[in-house]
Amino acid sequence: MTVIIKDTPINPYQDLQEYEETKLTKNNAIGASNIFIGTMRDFNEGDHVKLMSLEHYPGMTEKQLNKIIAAANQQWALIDILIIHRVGDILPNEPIVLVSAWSSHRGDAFDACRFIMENLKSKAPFWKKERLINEQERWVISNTKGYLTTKNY
Amino acid sequence: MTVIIKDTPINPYQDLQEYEETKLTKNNAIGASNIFIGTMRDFNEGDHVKLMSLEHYPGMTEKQLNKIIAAANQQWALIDILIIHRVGDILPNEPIVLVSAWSSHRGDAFDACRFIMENLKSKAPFWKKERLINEQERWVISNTKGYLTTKNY
Amino acid sequence: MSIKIRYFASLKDYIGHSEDEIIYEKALTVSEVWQQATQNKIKPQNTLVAVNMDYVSWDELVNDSDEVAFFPPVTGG
Amino acid sequence: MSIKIRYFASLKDYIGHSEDEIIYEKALTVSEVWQQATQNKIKPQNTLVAVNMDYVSWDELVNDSDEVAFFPPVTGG
Repeated sequence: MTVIIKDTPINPYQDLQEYEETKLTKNNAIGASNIFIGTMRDFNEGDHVKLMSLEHYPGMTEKQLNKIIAAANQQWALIDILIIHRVGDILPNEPIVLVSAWSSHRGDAFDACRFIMENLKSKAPFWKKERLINEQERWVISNTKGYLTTKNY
Repeated sequence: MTVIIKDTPINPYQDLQEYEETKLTKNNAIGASNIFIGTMRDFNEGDHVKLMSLEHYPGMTEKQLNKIIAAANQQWALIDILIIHRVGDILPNEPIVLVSAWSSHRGDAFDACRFIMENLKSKAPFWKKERLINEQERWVISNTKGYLTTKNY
Repeated sequence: MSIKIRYFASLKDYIGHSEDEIIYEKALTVSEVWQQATQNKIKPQNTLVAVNMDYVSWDELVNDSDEVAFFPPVTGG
Repeated sequence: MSIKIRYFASLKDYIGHSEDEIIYEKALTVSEVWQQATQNKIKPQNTLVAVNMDYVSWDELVNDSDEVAFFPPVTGG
């Protein structure tokens, strides 16, 4: 179970491959992994965004993310969890966050990954400030809901 | 929207990186991607499994997977979908399936990826035969349910 | 009317071969195709059927040069 | 009793600086800490508060050398 906050670019696929090769244990029991990657879009609320600055509360961020991981571990049978979150200045197309959940079964991997993302979005102390193409700066007011579907699978 | 059935190893992270670099369009609109990787475990129903053979129905497999993708596109706002499924002989730890859904929003990416996996598991004509360490061979009878959680996020 | 029949996975083992062809005068349902092709073998529980690579029910009528496939529940992914 | 106060994001802009410290004799609630530290500034709607990096309610009592942080709704991920 690993939490990484960093101000350098996330390379999702390299970071995942490296994590699996060096840190992940119990490989033969893994039957499912679910990975979420959140990427900076170049638009928000109808405006073109050229840069985003991500502020965080060092210490509390890690504490809250570890609490979220502990809560996920209580609800699902998980082999490992990796959370990487970028801070500082970010450009469009760059990854902001990566969450991966490894499990023996797909239900647990899917559910845990989503639980972690929804809780990260509502509880982890990060704040986004956008710089628009006219150089205007503004704080993002709130995250959108990651609505849960009522549709049948 | 791409469906690949192949009898050579899936390298999830290289395959994803290559797909994003060469085939994925509308990059700046992507805000979320959700990826599922299903991997061969070395145990099933309490037995140690040393090899798995995946049979499929060429033609019908692609047709059904494309129908599932079309159904997902009707329900969610998706930018792209990639499905890769392995056939032939597979060893423990090797990926069997990869599904990736790219969208502007996380709700759509998560929901679509899961929808595709559940439908693939119940409708795409693939069949697994396991070879145990005592050389006994057996067909896998049915897939487990990828239960949907009733827990709150 | 010529109908091609295919069997997959455990059903192929059960039947003993992977393909059949039947020539028939009148229109047949999928159930009747099974009976003709397998010479009334007992149909294993949960057997699925596809005509031209789409799932159908057992009372579906089969047309000339259709491909009918019988197989057990799928277990991919 | 010495209490360290921190402000983040838009709340830091609103207050004009990122940290305060208050020394006080009696036990204070988080609400009273806000009033003392900001000299009764109006609290923006939806302001969140954490004591020692855990979320708390506004009537929580603050202890000596606690760190109290005020910030707007989080927008990470």
